[in-house]
Amino acid sequence: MPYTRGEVRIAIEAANVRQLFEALGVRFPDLRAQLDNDLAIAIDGEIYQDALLQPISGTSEIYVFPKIAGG
Amino acid sequence: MTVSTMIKYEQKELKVVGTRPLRPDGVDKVTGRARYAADYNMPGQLIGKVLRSPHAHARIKSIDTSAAEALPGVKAVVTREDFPDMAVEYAAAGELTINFRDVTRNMMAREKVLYDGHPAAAVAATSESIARKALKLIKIDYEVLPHVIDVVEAMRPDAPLLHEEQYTEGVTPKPDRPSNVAKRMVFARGDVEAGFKQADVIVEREFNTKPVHQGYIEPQACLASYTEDGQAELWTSTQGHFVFRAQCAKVLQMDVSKIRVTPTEIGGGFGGKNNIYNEPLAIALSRKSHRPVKMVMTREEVFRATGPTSGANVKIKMGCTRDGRIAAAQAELNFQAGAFPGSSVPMASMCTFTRYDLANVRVVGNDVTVNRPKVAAYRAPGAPIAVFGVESVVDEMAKKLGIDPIEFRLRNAAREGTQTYYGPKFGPIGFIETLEQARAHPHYSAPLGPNQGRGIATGFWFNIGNETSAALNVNEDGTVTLMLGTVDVAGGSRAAMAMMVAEELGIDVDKVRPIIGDTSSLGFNFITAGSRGTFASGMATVVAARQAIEKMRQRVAKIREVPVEEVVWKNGQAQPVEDGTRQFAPMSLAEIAKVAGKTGGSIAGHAEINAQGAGPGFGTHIVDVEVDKQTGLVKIVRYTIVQDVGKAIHPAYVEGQLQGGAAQGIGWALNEEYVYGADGLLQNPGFLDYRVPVASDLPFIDTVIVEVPNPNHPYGVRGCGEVPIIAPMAAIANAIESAIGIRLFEQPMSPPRVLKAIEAEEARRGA
Amino acid sequence: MRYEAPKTVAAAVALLSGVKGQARVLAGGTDLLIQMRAGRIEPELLVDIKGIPEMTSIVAEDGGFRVGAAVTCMELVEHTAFARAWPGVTDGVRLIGSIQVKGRATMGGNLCNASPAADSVPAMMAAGAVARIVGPKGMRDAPVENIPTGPGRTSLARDEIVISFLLPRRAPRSGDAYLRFTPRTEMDIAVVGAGVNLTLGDEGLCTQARVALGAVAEHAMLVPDAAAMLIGTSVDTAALDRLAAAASAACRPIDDKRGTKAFRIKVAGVIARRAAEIALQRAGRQG
Amino acid sequence: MARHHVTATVNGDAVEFLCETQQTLLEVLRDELRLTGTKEGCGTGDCGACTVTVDGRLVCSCLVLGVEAEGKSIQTIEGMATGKDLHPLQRKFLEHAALQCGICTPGILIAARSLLERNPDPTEEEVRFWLAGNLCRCTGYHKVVEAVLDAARELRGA
Repeated sequence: MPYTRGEVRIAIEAANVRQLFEALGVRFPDLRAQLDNDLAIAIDGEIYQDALLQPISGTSEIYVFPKIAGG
Repeated sequence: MTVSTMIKYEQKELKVVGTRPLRPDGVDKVTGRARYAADYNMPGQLIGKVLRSPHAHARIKSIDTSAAEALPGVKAVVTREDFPDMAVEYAAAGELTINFRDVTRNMMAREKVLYDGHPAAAVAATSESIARKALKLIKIDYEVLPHVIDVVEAMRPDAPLLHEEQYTEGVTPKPDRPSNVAKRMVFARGDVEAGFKQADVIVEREFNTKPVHQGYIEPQACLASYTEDGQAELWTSTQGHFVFRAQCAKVLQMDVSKIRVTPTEIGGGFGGKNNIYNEPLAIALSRKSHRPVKMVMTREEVFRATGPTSGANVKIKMGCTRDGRIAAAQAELNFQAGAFPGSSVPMASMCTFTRYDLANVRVVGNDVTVNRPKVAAYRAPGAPIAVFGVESVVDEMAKKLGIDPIEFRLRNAAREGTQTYYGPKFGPIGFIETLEQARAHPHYSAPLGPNQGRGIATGFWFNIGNETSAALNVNEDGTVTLMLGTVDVAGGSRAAMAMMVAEELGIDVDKVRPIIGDTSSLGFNFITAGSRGTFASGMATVVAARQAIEKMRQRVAKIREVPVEEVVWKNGQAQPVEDGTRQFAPMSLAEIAKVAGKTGGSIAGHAEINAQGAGPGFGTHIVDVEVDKQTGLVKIVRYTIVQDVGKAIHPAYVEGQLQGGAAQGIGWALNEEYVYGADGLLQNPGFLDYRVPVASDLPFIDTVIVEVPNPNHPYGVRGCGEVPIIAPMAAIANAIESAIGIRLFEQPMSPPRVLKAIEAEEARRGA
Repeated sequence: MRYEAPKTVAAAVALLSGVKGQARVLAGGTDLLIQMRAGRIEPELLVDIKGIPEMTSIVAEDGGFRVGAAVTCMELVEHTAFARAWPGVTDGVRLIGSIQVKGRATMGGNLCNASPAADSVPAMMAAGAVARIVGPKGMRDAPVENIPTGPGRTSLARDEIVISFLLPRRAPRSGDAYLRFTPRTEMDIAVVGAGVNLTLGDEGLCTQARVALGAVAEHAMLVPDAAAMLIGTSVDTAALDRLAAAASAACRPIDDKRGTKAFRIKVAGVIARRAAEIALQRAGRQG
Repeated sequence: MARHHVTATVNGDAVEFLCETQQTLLEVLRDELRLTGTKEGCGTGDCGACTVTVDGRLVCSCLVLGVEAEGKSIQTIEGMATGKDLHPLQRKFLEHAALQCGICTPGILIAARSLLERNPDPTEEEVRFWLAGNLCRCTGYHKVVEAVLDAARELRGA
């Protein structure tokens, strides 16, 4: 996770995906371009793409990974 | 947004979904009436042609178009001077997010030409022959530069650089010198070193694949008309007219609302028609000539300058315990991106091991620029390349342990609740069902002839949702017009959507007329890609239908003067709720439609969603091959596909997707490849020497459709187009190994390569 | 670009010798039109010879067949009597392109286009076909093996035309065969091609044999050394082994997008052997 | 540039057109006669999308010059159905879902009809080899071959 200077597990307070991305952007400026464009996330195992207003609970486990498209 | 208050289809008797009605675009296609992009013409239209780079890598010192402009009949010439440079800015474009700085350079070279076939100028003339003459009159002064074609060579520090300002992203500390490696990515879970320590068997192999082209039979074609009020109309063969509109608006600096894109009938795409090529050139030529401009690519142009998929170098290391449990899995994927960054390596990295339930995984992906056309998506982008390696290694491990290859996969198979190494946890999936049904299939136990072998392999694709809009109008006679925003890229999605609408409304499917709306008639739609069409557009369609039903309930409540909660929609009519308090005469959709105008206006429904909750797809393939040991020729003797599609809305079109995907995978495995000379020029830009399978190369392809519903879709749809192309390469390599005891690590497994491997093995045994 | 469709050989020759710039004979056009479209050639004159009766007919001649150079491949493939007499030549013609291409392509074009990989040429060489050539100086006959001299090059003068081929009378107990190797079953250019024509004597020994190879040298060629391995033998395994070795030894191929040197040399022997086996079987079947 | 005046028959109708020497029959059909049902997939005779018949012979119209059509009778996809009645092959292609994008379909139908005219009872292998000159990238040929065999059955009245 070079964009996060090696950190792979991070605890962040956020009520929805947009707040999460904003918090990540503040903490890891290198990640901003990716956050704006080509990242999707999994909230407790469920994939969300382009879902900035998706609510996140305080205990949610979140993964961030590249957006998925296809042929 | 998933469909709220969802009526589960399992709970109602289906009348239309799951049947096999004729496709609405069928008659036009068998009579020659269907209009593809090259079939569109306008009064006064000019013919546009592109002058392409004859070099793999060169600096453009000067371009002189004066002689071409002076030629009678030439109405416009455009070069890099006619397009603004673009800053680094990203946007979603099908396979990966793209960078407009690169988009504008790929459609028309600026500082340098970066591949054989790279556009350097374009002309519009009153006839094709004049346009061709004009191209010969354009003088470009090139400074030829050293080029690099192979991905491994391109990664070397001393390799010729395509982009002097490109520093590898994703490595720390930041590199101090530029590189052809545009981006490096890592996906990791657990501790692979610890995992390998637990392993009793470790297999480590290296694989190499060549780029292959989507090979759609219709070359790219478009017709553009720019009018003096600054508006443009574009008819083009595309998988995503909204994305094309967005990109043309950007590179031409026009308002989105001033470009109207109509998607024509499309003659195949498979990911290759996700990106703009001639479209902005045609609009620019029309703007400059004040005439409509038509541009149709030749087949040679299609091969030289439109996206093939990546060639790649893949290293796989896997270890498992004696009882056949995979303890650790590691991969390095080095993918050619072509002339600009943005290969499918991120998705390939996420697909590499995802069929299995693994504690220790590490996948490293490199996105590498080389002097080849910029790659485009191709059906399950990147997955077949990574899976060729993984499923070969899995097969080798199973053999070493004497475990049946399907049994070995079952012991490691992903299932509901499996945590993937890239993020999500699987919901209900049908991978195990495909493995079990493959093992039970008569093909798996059928006897083999001499020099024949049997192989199996499996595939996974995410499937996706994304932005989607749909609208339906109930016509005065009780018929329905359905407007879709996702191009029917040939699979028959128009039929599938009409079927879901008919099912929801309770009317005959032939009362629903589905059409694809242009960019001015609907909200934004992402391209038809990633097997999202029937999932996402189906979801939008159902939302729209249910909105119309809700309006009809309210209308009938008014007409019959009852509270709306007394009205339920059932069997195609608004009727009293069971154990309701009010009786009234039901009204069918046709009856409502008839009076709608006089009771408040016509009935319509529409939906604008970003579909979430796509259901992953899995497949297991069985193939028998026969190898001619004297010539290295591999013949496909029998082929069976078992795939979980969630729910087959129209089973015949699902079978068609599976058979077509497998056929492309077979071509990929055996004979298709881009052949470049030492000069960096493409040697086989045509269907004679780029060998796609012909009818006599293939057997019938059996299909077994598994239906484990996707709980997030009103009809359980997962999508089905991508998965079938993933397994063939590996399945065929495994079958060759079982036939002659020799494993191939290079694609294509063409006769010269197979014969070479056989002779090397004979020499080794002899020595 | 001028287009002429003369009705006689004399008129065609006059047109060809009359023109200053580049002229091309248009038979099936399956190679010519592609070269024109690609801009590789821009002829000043096209001479369409499909209106010339002796170039578009198949007639019996001294127990053999005279085949017009502009007869389409499909017409020839569908000619049952010819196919019975010369199944190997028919094999070669049948392998040229698709049904659609065979509907236009001709043996004359296949020969004069002088592709080293032309499928009907090794078959005709093995069959001992003789080409009839007409030019301003008159008419001459030449064995097919004397015509191709290199890729796209022939021994014809620029104003000469091949008007027909003579496939001679068959001796009893003769058989011929043509096989090629391609990665696909159809729609491919031969990576290696082999034509074998042989005659058996009373004791079942091979009394005459001709072997020709395609796509393994700068032009299709006869390989007498390979044929010699069959003559006087019962075409048994040992003889076939020697034939295969001789065929491979005669190859001087190039590496290209369609195949490697090593592959072509190895497979030439394999294909020649398989063609000989078919020819032998066909000869055996004849009384 | 001198243009040739050509008279021919297309789908039974007498037609006249002007063409340049290098214009192919395919270009004439599509651009001069506006019969766009015949498609261009490669322009080199390798894909079969432009398949038509000339005097009953199956050809790639991209490998025929327009000027060569003088006095000839040409059949294209537009002439395959009679009135409202689709040719049995057209119907079977719909019933068997033997087409997807459809760009190769006109050429395959014309080629298949020519096969069944010569051989009313082809084997699967004969169908596959006859159609080898018609590339299809969508279907894997499975349903195409089934449809042709089924149409042959119907035409034989079997």
